Amino acid sequence: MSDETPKINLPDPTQLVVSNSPHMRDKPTINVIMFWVVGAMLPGCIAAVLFFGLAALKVLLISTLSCVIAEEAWNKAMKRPSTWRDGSAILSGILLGMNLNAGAPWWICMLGGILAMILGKQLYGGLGFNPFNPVLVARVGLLIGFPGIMTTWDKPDLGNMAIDGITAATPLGLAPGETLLQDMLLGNVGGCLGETSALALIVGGAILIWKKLIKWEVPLAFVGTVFMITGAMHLVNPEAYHSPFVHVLSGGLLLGAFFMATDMVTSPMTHKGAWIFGFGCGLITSLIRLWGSYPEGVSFAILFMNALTPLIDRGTIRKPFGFVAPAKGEA
Amino acid sequence: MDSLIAIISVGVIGTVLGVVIGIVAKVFAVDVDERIEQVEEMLPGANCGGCGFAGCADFAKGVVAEKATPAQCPVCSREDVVAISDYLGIAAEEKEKMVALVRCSGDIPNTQRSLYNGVRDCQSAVLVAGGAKGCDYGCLGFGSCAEACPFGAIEMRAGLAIVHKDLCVGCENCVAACPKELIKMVPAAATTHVYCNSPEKGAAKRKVCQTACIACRKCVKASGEEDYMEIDGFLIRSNYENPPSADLVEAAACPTTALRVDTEHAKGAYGGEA
Amino acid sequence: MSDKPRKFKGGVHPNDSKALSAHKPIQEAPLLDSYKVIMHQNIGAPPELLVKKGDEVKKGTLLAKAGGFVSVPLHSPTSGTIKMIDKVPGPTGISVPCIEIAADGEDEWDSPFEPITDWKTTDPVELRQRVWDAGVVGMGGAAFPSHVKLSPPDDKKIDMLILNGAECEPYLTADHRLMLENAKEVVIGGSILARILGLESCVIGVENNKPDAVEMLKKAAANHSVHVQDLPVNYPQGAEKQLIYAITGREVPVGALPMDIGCVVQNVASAAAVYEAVVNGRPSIDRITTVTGKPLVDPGNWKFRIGTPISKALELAGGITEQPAKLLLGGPMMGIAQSSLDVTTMKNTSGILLIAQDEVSQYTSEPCIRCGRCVDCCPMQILPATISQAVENHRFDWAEQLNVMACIECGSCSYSCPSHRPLNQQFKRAKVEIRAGLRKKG
Amino acid sequence: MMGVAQSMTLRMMPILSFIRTRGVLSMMSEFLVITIGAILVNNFVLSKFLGVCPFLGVSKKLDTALGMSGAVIFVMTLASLVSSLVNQFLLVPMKLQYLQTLVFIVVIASLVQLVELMLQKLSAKLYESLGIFLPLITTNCAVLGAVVLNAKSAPASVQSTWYGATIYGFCSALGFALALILFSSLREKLDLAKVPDAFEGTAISLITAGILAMAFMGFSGLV
Repeated sequence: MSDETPKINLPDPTQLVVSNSPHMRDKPTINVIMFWVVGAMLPGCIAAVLFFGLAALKVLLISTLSCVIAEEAWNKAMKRPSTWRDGSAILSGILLGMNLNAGAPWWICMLGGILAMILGKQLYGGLGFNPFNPVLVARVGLLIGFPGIMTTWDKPDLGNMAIDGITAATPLGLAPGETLLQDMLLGNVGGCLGETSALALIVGGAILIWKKLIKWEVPLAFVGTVFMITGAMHLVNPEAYHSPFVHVLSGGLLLGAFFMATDMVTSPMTHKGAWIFGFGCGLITSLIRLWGSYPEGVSFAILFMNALTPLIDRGTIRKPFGFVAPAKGEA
Repeated sequence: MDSLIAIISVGVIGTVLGVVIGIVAKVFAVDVDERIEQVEEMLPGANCGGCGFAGCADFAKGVVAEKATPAQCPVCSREDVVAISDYLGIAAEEKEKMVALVRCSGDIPNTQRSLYNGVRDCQSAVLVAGGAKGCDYGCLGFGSCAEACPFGAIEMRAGLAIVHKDLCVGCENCVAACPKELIKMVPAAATTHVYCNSPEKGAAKRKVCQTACIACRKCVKASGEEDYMEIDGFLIRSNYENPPSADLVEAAACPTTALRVDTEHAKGAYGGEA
Repeated sequence: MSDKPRKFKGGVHPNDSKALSAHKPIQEAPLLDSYKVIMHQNIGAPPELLVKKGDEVKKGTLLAKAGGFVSVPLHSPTSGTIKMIDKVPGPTGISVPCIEIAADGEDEWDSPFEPITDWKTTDPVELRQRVWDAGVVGMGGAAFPSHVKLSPPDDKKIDMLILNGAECEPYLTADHRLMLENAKEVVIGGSILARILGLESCVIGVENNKPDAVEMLKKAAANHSVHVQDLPVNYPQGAEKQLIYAITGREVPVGALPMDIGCVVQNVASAAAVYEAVVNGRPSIDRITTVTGKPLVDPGNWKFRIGTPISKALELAGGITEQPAKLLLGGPMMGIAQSSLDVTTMKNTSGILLIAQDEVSQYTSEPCIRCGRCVDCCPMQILPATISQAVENHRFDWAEQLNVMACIECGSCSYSCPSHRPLNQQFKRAKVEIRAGLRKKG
Repeated sequence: MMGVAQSMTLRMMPILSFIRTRGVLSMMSEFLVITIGAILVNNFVLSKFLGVCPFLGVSKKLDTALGMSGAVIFVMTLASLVSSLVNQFLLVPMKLQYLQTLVFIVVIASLVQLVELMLQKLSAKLYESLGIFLPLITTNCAVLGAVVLNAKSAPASVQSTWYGATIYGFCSALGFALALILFSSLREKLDLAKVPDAFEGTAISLITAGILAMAFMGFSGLV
């Protein structure tokens, strides 16, 4: 064909990339997901800093930094490419900070970061292979290692940016009926950073569910089970047991249900499995809170259910499309 | 006095339980041929599967049941084979040592056609446009054979599998691992091989790979009336009944260096890898 | 016929970016000077060669006859002389035998059979034989010989014929334009297929992101017993099993065929080819292909004859403005990446697609974070993440227990995986491994 | 040893008081205490750290773990029954308590021999997979631990009666089985993980068992 049209250039075959289908990918990548979860954490963090002053910010910063540095040090030592950009170390750092109380000394935060990243994640081969939630491994490790430091809570003081707060008891520690519900809702109660303002955590949780970053079945089953069991016990003996609302709005329950239990790597993949996981966490948390010797059962419950996750995954393998039961044989 | 009672009571308990176990042992008796354990001790225990059995224990059972001969184990040294045969009282037959040969010399700089993106493993890469190399029959270079070799005898260099003859034991795990069936078991004694496996015409091969065998037959002429080389369509192969010696390489002066001495090839003496 | 379409579980929603070529009418590709017709254009046995170098052929002359029941004949796309029987790089990357025809410019028809004037009264067996003689194959991409689907064994009772106009692959608009511009051919083709199967009616499934095509089909199907069903957009609704479930609610059992539950699915382009074969008496030698992609100057839809090299097709579309990252045959979700421009079109080439450099983020796959997105989006309801872990550790027996053989390789899982893991390739490998009986334990 | 049993009974108070306030089935409550105590609170492997070597040795695959749990449950229950009978009707009346350990070892050893012979016959596959572990497994500290704990339990408590001891043996075996099955499914997940070479195999399993033990510590004080 005569070539009066402008020069038509064709692709150079040696530059073409050959790969298996599909050749399109959905937008979210790992760091997008991780930073969205960090974003969902922000309301909780802001509330913590408001109530506990700069001490809270100090704890959050040290924890995040120690997590990132621990991970990078491990990657260098193992000659692996640096992985902090996928945001999982930053997220674990913030979550770890939320699990410590404002008065926590700096070395507790650093030790927590190292425990979480090295023992909790990198030893198993990095992101995706750890069976236990790294933050909870650190929190339970510190709780057992330093029970004294980990159970002294700071008194919330709205707006007072003093570095060192005064200690106070958590709602669970007080006798039933003493703390007002709206105090708990707003966050004007003792406890670690992530356990105060229930409202901020619920907002964060809503963001997570709306952006489909977590399975909504886990928090629903978790909080629901705790509410029912503690409610039943409250009916049986109101003086000895807190009302279910106190249980739900206080302690690490909301933080655990929305951010800890729903960690994708350590919770079951199928929705049926998520129901079982949430129910199990709720059951054990109630058992420990009502009759155990530890005031807060959320961390132990989630760790136990993380151990159960491989079994749950194995048990909830669903039937493929068009499955025909061999016995009956009809379509 | 009570020490006497102690001795008696423990004695009674011991005998009663002993009798019970004796009866149960009779009821549930199962026999095992102890020669199998003995033969298993004498095997190297690499569980490489070269003998065609699922590991040394299985092979030991096979040998004792005369379903296999000790010489079938590629890893066994000559003395082991003789020792096992004497123990079982059977004749130790002779078996020639075979080694693996990757019949391709096309590394990435030489035959790369396009960029590849996906699982870095030959079995998976072959499913995507036959791999990213120009030649449809060439080595894909993702090292499935190196991974399958329990003895680390295969090294991946610039996207090409290179067999180190001295390490190779002849267990044939790599033969099954190569999706392009490039790896062939050749006698260890043979030194000179044609490093190409493409049946295409010479011109088509030349377009995609500089070191392909273009069937110019120079090596056949150079070997005179000795039939060192076999002609198979547009591809020449060493005749392994009467393998050529190393000096045929200089005599034939192969234009594309497809004809190579394997130890030299292992050292990377044939350019291309620079 | 169910009134409301059912939504199958799973599926993803990539942006269909069909706007690039959806409004472009079908253009007739000009006659080239030579065509390289690939011999093996169908699933099943390759056809047997009848011609040799130097033979004179007319447009439609038989080049090769079917090599068995599950095989189709091959016809010449134009008149001219057979230049050479040699090899050309095939779509799967391996070079395949092809027949090169040098066109003589007359483009003169010489069809091996006559048009059937009144198909309503012709015996269905004769109609099916005509579909076989015309070499009609499934044009959705599988290229499964249509006559085999049209001759179910006696014990299988067929009560539903579905024409697949879903075209759920992004970028592709070939079927859309076909349904829009020759809706009558599709409807009559469907009625002929229904008559072959001994049915009164058939259903055409079209996704409702092609409203104009749905309207046109409804108008054309007014006086025929053909029901047009519009379906909500959901990739991979175009897959046989998902389309059957969407329209009839029946689930094809694992490892079984649609005919086992009384359904036959044909692509709308195959229906048009049946019309062409029966009413016009012409063999299937061309098809509508979308040539599209951001780097292209002027994307559009063309009717290419089989054997048109990709380089010529790209020239028709005005060449490229920037060097693309990938050249695909088919759509972005199931298409096959090419590494050479001399590959020629076949009866199932639904699209020639260029993917720009910025659309391809360099895939370095990261470890699986078990987020479960692939588990939610899998239309076959299997567990892609667990199977991927099994394949990575060479545990193919475990992969088989996890029903990897049910995987239809639609790519939804790899599409939705935030870690960019090559799940689809791992499953394809697992299926090859299991089919080859190599149960390699890790 | 006496201290352990003592603290066991003392810590019963919260759940006991809860049941007594309901004023029903006090006998049943004591069995409930033993079961929850043996399975969750004082789990033999993860709280008392008894029987850790078979716990690590056998937990490579879930099906061998199930087989092994069956064997341990059978042996521990029978051993507790036989030992408490022997202890109550032979050693105590004859004041030969000092012979307890010796007699218990003989009883357990013969029971193990029994199990091995029957297993070899009944399910050769399981015998194959457990292999040489079987004798090592069932004569370990978990079995002996349960039996000795029974013998040393406070005279008044339910555990000193023969049926109480058997229940305790059975429940501690259940606790062992729970920990073993939990741990074996975890280990199967671990051998798919890209664990650094230095920690491959037993090292990472011990770390995981440690974290699992930390999770079980949450139950302390429950009963």
